Amino acid sequence: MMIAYKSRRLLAAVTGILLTGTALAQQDRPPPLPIEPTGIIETLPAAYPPSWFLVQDAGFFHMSDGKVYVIDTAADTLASQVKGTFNVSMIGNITQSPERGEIYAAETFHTRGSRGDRIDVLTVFDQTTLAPKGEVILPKGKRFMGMPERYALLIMDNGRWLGVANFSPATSVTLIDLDTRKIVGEIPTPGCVLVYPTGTRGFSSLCADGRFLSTELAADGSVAKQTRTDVFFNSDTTPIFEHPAVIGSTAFFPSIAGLVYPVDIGGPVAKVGEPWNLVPEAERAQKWAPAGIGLIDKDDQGRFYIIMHPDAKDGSYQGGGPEVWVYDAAAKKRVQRIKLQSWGLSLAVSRGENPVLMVVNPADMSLEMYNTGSGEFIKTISGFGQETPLMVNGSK
Amino acid sequence: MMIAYKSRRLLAAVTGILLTGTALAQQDRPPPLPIEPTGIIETLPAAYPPSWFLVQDAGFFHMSDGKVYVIDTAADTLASQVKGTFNVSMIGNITQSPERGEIYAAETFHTRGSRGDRIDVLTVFDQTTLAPKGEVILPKGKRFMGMPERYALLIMDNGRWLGVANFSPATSVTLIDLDTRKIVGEIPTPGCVLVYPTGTRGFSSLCADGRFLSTELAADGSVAKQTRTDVFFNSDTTPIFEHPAVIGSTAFFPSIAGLVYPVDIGGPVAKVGEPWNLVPEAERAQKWAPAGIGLIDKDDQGRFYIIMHPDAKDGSYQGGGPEVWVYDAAAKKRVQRIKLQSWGLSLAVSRGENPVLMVVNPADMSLEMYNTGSGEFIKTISGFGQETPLMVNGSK
Amino acid sequence: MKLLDKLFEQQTRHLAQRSSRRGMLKAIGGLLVGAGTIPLLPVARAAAADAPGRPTEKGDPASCDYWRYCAIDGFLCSCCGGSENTCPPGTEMSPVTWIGTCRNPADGRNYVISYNDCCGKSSCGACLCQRDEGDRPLYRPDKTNDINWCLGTTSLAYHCSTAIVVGVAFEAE
Amino acid sequence: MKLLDKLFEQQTRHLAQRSSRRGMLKAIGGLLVGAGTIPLLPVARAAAADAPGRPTEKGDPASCDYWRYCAIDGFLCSCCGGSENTCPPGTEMSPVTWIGTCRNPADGRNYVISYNDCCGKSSCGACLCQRDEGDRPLYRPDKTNDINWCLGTTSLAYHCSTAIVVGVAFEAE
Repeated sequence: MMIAYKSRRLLAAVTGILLTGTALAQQDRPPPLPIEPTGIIETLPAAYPPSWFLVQDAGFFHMSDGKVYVIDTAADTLASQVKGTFNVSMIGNITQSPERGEIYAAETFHTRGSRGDRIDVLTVFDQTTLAPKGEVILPKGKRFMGMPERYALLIMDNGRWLGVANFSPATSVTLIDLDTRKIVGEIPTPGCVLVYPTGTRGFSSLCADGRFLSTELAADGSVAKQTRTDVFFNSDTTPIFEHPAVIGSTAFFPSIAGLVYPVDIGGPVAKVGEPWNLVPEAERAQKWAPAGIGLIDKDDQGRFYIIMHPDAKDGSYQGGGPEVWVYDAAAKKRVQRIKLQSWGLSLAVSRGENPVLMVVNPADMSLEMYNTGSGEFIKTISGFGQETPLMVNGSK
Repeated sequence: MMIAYKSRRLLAAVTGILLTGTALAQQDRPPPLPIEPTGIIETLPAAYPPSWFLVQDAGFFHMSDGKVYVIDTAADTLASQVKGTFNVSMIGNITQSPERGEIYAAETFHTRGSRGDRIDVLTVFDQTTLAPKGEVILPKGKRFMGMPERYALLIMDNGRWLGVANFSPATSVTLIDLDTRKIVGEIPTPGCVLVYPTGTRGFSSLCADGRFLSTELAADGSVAKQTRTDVFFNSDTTPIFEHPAVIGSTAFFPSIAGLVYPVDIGGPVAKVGEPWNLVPEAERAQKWAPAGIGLIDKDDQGRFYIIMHPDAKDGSYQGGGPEVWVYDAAAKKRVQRIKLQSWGLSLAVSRGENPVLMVVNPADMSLEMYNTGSGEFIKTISGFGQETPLMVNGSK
Repeated sequence: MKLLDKLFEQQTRHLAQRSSRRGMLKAIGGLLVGAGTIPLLPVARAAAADAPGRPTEKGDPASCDYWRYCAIDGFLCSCCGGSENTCPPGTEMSPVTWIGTCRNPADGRNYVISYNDCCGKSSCGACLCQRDEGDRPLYRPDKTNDINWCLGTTSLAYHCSTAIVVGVAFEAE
Repeated sequence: MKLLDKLFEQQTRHLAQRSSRRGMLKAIGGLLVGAGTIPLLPVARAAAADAPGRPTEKGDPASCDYWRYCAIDGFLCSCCGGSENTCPPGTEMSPVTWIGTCRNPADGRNYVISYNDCCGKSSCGACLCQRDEGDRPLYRPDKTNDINWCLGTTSLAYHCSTAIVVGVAFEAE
């Protein structure tokens, strides 16, 4: 009897019939909390605010479990900063098309985790659900896999095509039609790597012999013309970084020694301009030079940002540095010198009128935010589950 | 000319023709290091020494990348301690057959990492190569997946069969013939979980209503008989741990309150004996009780080891404790009290005449080694790449 | 390893217990496992209001000591793009689950909490929280949090855990 | 995160450079990429002996400052069940690779070192070591360590890196 009574009561509670105001509630108590619905999944807005960043965690210690975190840097608590995540397997690279509301990721799987048959795919994630809405099977064993690169994937031709950089170690670019999600073709880029924008329907790659290979595409995706530029650097003695900041139709490629090469990418063939020195003459004795992984980015006000370190020497160019220097690209002039809390490995700058700077601190793998105007430290974002967030990107 | 000279010289070096004693070597220098062969892969001995342990890293933060580390605890440097690793995906469980030289792992994969079609497999790893030498496809979506358990897999029938515990949440045991690597059948164990040894060709499972379900198998793997024992505990008020130490034909199951139930598993039906108190009467006021994940193990001298904590309360039984208590099982008596460096979550004891105790320290996820005779701390083993080594096992 | 430190620091200092009480939950364990599949009427989200006549609760759903988490073991969905009772984008909520009984300090009542896991993405990694109050080993599926409860979902990848109010619990022991 | 701390601590204090010299390596870059595939005569392992007439080397192959690791970036196989020139059990050695030129302090010679990756198991996770001396961006495949060199193997899962002596380097700059 007692048991039957208790069971009926619990059953009632579980199935949604609340017993209120009688045996359970005292006179002065509020009514009980209502039963809540289950199965509700959050979604994100179709357009990401400028304060949102895409943080690429390569998972260097667990590469099958790489992740991209969508982080709102304007929020003050972890719970409101983390908007969501999606998995990207085997240090994949990503790029975003805000027009299509899609994020693309080149990734790789084996049927048994780290072994078994291999499959390479381009996954199409929906920005609002962070769930895959499609995929393109890539040619097997070709897609570039290494430390994260911003120019391993490139959207071209007013958003119609996506280029995927290959490195097997033979180099080429797989061209995908984003409307049909089918492969249009594969363009060999012998001796040259990655896929940088040039013109509206073409791309350039960076070559071991110190020049660009510029590829013009026909309307059907076939190669219209491939042009090699003049040699402008020596990959042994005067190497450049493969990481540029693109402002308007100019890509700024820093060199390891501290020059920057402005490259006109507005036409179908890359045009390399006169390099200038990033380091003011008075400071050159301290051997300042760029260093890092995702070491450079730009804002919408014509400035680019680059991680710098003193005492540069052989082997130090990937290690990051203690400062971020900000340049007015048109004036060829440093306009800000931001001293970091300790050290920076990669950085990203948000779009829009009031850009903020995100810097990856490799000592504890936290993200540090800085005011781009004053150079002041704003806050640290951490504890969101990250392991090795080696590349960060402002959302588009 | 100069270039040709240099190139020839380097080519010679690379292709294995060493230039010695002429231009390169000074008179007083030793001959240069020889060119070394490539492609050499290490192998392990067919029989693992008693000092070797199998450390199960569930990868709680990266479950698709779980690992088992083979660690030689007798060695003094990290380089000599790590003998090798193998991957086990999605907090799988393992068991070892030294007779076959095989380690079995129940694991799960999705075709796209964390999404896509699911496949559950029993992978057969070779002890000498730590590479898969076979696999058995398991019934989809059934195998138990939770915190690591020593009795989620059980070798039976003198090594012929392997039982795989299922939990979907319907409970059953999949029976595999290890000679043919084929599934023999699936035995439902309604309301009862895991697979403990009983007799030579049978197993028992632990039930929600506080008893064992003992299953006797026929020679063809079909069920000969299923027997439910008397109720011996109450899962609400007097719950036991599902982790026993098996000494000879007796399985010792500790209770959460601090009793231990000796269970005779020598015959086809489990026989539960009289429980006795793990805590000496004088110490009971301090509320000592067992706690941890892999909290109990035994040695070959008839002793079992269990992690204990004081001030036990609701919710503390999985948290581990600051001491390991050692019991003479036959004498029902505590024979050693080992104060840990700080805290222990799981433990394992090596086989053989001079057993050593390994304890997982959850504060930094290191492994601590203790002398089982004196109780003295020997050393810490860490830095081998582990993330969450939640279960440890002496090798067989 | 900071997250782990935090987790096990909690364990090692023996988290102060809530005064949750459990009644006859075992009797309906079979029902509660699967509570998430029972179609429940959508209701307005309870605000933590002090206005009389309004349901109340207090605390930070991104904190391990939030009242609903008394029997939880996992990553808090509140820190992963979801909330205490919703899943992050792109995940799937497990229809089967374990339950706990937690005392809401704001109204003094005990509630039945369903800890539905969100599945289909790998470990969220943020706000790991283990409380275990009233937890039992896995022979009691209705009260065990050591299982991967991504059962009945298309992917078994565990991402995070919610804590959903599914009823008022019987109050007497 | 301790391993990571260690790694980046090394980066931040600007590892003292070895006095390695590089000659005309670029000229034979195309040959050296793939050096691992050239069948090399098996030779007896060089002992660190001071006996005259015996090849010598010194140092700890499980330490990041070991002379052979001047251009490495990855987990040292010596800490993973392999050695400085062999792969751990159950892995597969990548036939294509990058190379460095490192100075052996025991005999004062510069050697060409082939950093063959061991593949087919996930990241070893132990003894992460990044030196980068002579390293170049990935448009110079023969000298880049930022690529996953598990190319030409059945699995692309990167486990650890070896450092194999494949020749004496030309000494002049």
